[in-house]
Amino acid sequence: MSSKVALTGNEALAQAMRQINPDVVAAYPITPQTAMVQTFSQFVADGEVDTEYVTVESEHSAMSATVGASAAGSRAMTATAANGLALMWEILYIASGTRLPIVMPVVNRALSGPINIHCDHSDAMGARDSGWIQLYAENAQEAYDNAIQAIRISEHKDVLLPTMVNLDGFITSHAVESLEILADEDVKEFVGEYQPENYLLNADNPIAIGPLDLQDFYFEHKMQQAVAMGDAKQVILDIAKEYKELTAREYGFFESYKLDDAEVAIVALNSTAGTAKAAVNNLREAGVKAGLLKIRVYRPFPAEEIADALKDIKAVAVLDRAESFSTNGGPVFADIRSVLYDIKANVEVVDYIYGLGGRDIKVEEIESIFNDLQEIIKTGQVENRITHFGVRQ
Amino acid sequence: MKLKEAAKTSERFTGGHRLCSGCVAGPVTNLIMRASKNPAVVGAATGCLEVSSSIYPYTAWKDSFIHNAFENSAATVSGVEAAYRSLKKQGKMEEDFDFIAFGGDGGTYDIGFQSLSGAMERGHDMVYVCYDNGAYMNTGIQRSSATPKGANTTTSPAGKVIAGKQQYRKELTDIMAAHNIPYVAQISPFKPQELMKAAQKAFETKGPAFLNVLATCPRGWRSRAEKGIELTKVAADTCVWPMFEIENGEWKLLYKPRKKKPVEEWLRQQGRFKHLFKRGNEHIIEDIQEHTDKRWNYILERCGERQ
Amino acid sequence: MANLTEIRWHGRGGQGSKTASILLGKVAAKTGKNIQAFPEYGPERMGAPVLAYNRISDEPIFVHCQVTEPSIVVVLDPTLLEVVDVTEGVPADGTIIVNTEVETAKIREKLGFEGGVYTVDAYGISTEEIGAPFPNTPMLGALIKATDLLDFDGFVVEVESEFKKKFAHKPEVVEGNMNSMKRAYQEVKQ
Amino acid sequence: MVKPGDGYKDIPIGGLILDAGNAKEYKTGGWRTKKPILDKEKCINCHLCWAFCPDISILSEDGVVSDQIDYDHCKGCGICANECPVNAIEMVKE
Repeated sequence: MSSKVALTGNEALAQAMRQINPDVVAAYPITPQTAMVQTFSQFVADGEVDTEYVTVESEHSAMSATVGASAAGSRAMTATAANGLALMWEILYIASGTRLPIVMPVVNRALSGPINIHCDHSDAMGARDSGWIQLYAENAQEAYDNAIQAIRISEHKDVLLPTMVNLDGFITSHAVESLEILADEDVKEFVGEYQPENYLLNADNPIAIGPLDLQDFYFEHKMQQAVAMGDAKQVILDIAKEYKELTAREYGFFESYKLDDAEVAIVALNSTAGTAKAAVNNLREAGVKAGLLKIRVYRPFPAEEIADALKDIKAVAVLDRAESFSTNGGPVFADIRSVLYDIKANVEVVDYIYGLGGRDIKVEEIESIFNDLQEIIKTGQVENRITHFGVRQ
Repeated sequence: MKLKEAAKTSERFTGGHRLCSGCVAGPVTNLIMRASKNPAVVGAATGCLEVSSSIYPYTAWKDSFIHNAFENSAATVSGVEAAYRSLKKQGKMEEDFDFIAFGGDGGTYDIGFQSLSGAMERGHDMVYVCYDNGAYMNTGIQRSSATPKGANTTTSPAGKVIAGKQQYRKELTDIMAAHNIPYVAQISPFKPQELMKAAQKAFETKGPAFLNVLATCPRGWRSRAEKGIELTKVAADTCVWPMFEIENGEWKLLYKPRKKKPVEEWLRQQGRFKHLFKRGNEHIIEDIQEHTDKRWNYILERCGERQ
Repeated sequence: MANLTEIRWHGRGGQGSKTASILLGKVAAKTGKNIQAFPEYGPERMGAPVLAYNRISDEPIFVHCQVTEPSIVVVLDPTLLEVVDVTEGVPADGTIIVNTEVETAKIREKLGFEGGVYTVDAYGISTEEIGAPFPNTPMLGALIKATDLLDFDGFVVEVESEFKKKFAHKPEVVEGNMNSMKRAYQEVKQ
Repeated sequence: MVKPGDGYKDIPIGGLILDAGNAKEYKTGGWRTKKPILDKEKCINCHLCWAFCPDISILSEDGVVSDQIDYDHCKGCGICANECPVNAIEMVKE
């Protein structure tokens, strides 16, 4: 029995954490994640969870303590944003390399400098190659659903990798939206008991974690990690299916919105995908065959599936809410363009870097991007492969 | 406990580790681990001890062991201890455990200082052990904030115009005492029973305990391997490494030399101080002596001993 | 989304414009509407002009951009009229509700706005009912009256239950708040 | 136990070591140039050598120091000989 509620994204994630009832949460507050850990610490103070909440003195220690707690054999979570994620950087790789199924909401925010507390994806995009599974969410509902599924994905024996549950800073974290949350007992049953195979707090079978791993075995351990990331794809789909039985809400690697017969399409992550849907609807009313591909699972990257979904589109615009400073477009653009190479699709792909530091993107602006795509089809010319969209000249 | 009784305790840290020949971190670790009466989870900061004791696929630890990174041994063990409390509270496990975090002076005084301070302030039931060999020995003898004044290290080299490290070492033991944790000790291995006793007290303490243990590094100190233990006695007799404990705020002296020796005896046996004996550097030794005397008098006063 | 209503709240930091938008959103959600309630975040502290928004719709809301053309504007502090253009983006058939003692006609003239202009002395009401000038609760009452956005009786019940949760540690303030909201509902003028 | 040359499918994930204390199987005795010899006649069983040995190579059985030194692991540092109060340990060339 689920219930319809109106919550901020942060509150929704705090509710998910309460229902997951992790054994340990070690977290440090950072805007715009703060309300999440504040709300959760109230649950701890009120005895609503069994969690030991470790009020660490930094994000570096948040991730370090979470690694310790997870390695010890407990279900452990943390949450962060932006500079906090950056401070965790070193330990992100240790968490994934040590194969610890930690789940961490990340409230996406610009990385300094200059300092900016608003939404973009430069934090999570920088961590895209850290060996964490990355899930993205259009709204609070999806972020909540992703968090609960993430526990199962991470802890699956074929996976054993940590997961970041991304949501947009302020836009999703601080807006109150309607969503449905599951009954506590349903979440408890869905996530189940955590039963690690090897863990520190096992006096009968002590183990060593994090040894010096030299030329003779390190590569083999990285290979295991790469294989697990590949295996995570099927696990993600299986768990989504199971979750659908519980909620009737459907999740895959991505959402195809009016993409089947589309000629022009946008690829976007997180809340902008919602705004893009409104643009698609407006254009469809005007007779334009517009569509949207909203990425939910960015790591592992569902390459063949995305290629298949985009193969018949004539022109695609990737919306990147992060500048990679490669001079060759944003990170999502690089990935999307690369998957289309092998299938030799006759599709033009362009990149729009937008919304940095929380700059708003409106429905009309996304419509104008679709217009650009139509122009590309018409002329067969790509004037700008990479556009910094909405920036003043 | 007499040593022959201590020898009946079970071995928790095995031979086959790859610490340098004569490294005093070896006996320090061995004796401290033997003072634990429960199964333990050991954390270690990146450093000599960690690198040498857990080279895949080998571990010298008979207990569970975790190495996370350089600067987070205390935070990592905080997480392990929190997991233990949570699981115990929920009735998911029954055994008692001891929690120990090891760090060298690099991982403790410097890069791991914040994580250590946080863990101590939060009151985790853990013992933090710093084996202080006075420089970043693991990476080739770079100076740390624990390096004594005048020492020649690879980042505070003795040169034509600068005579080794310019600063006095940081008194970390006092800083840990200022955290008002229940047990803090600064100690040396040449008194193995005192070391084991301090470790035992630390394990029996409810809440955080901190041990700062002098551990000779023959390579970094430019001293003879067989002199490793002897040098820790010289350090105590010259008062450059006073031994004391602070139990619930009470300072107590653990070793008083019968006759206080001049610091020269400590400096002369180590190649890292060799340049101090060149003509023109006499004032540096005088400064070190003066500083040592002042520090020693301060310790005596804090411990309620007559000067 | 034909039946989408967008609202903009003008207040000063500390006056509760964010709280009012969230309360309105939560209550509307309980009636089965899809909602969004979100403040505009900046470095503002106490006293600075701030904004908050609502979207309320019978259909699912996709858009996540800012509200630029609100059909309803609520102004929590009369002095804001001197520093902010509260009519910006409001369509000609929109509604603006202002907390002020000044008579409605003068405000209409000051705003130069042709749509619906409503006024209510929210400071006066809340000072009498709560003992301090908290404009946000009375302005909710005025908003419902001016716009018929939700059924008022049902709204009262839901707001009271939210207040009882929110003020569990000081239940004495619930009644004053409820009274000020009901009075503003009655006293708002066009 | 993981063996040299094992492939990625054969070894525990993430660098876990499942055999606690297995460093004992790694011999460091080859690092030695001099080896300690314990003279039981002189030994007063004070156990200082046992306590100070960096390589846990001085063995004690039922509270008695053994003259069977663990040469598999002793690195020959000479601390035991240096610290012995009765000179019962001598370092001799290998």
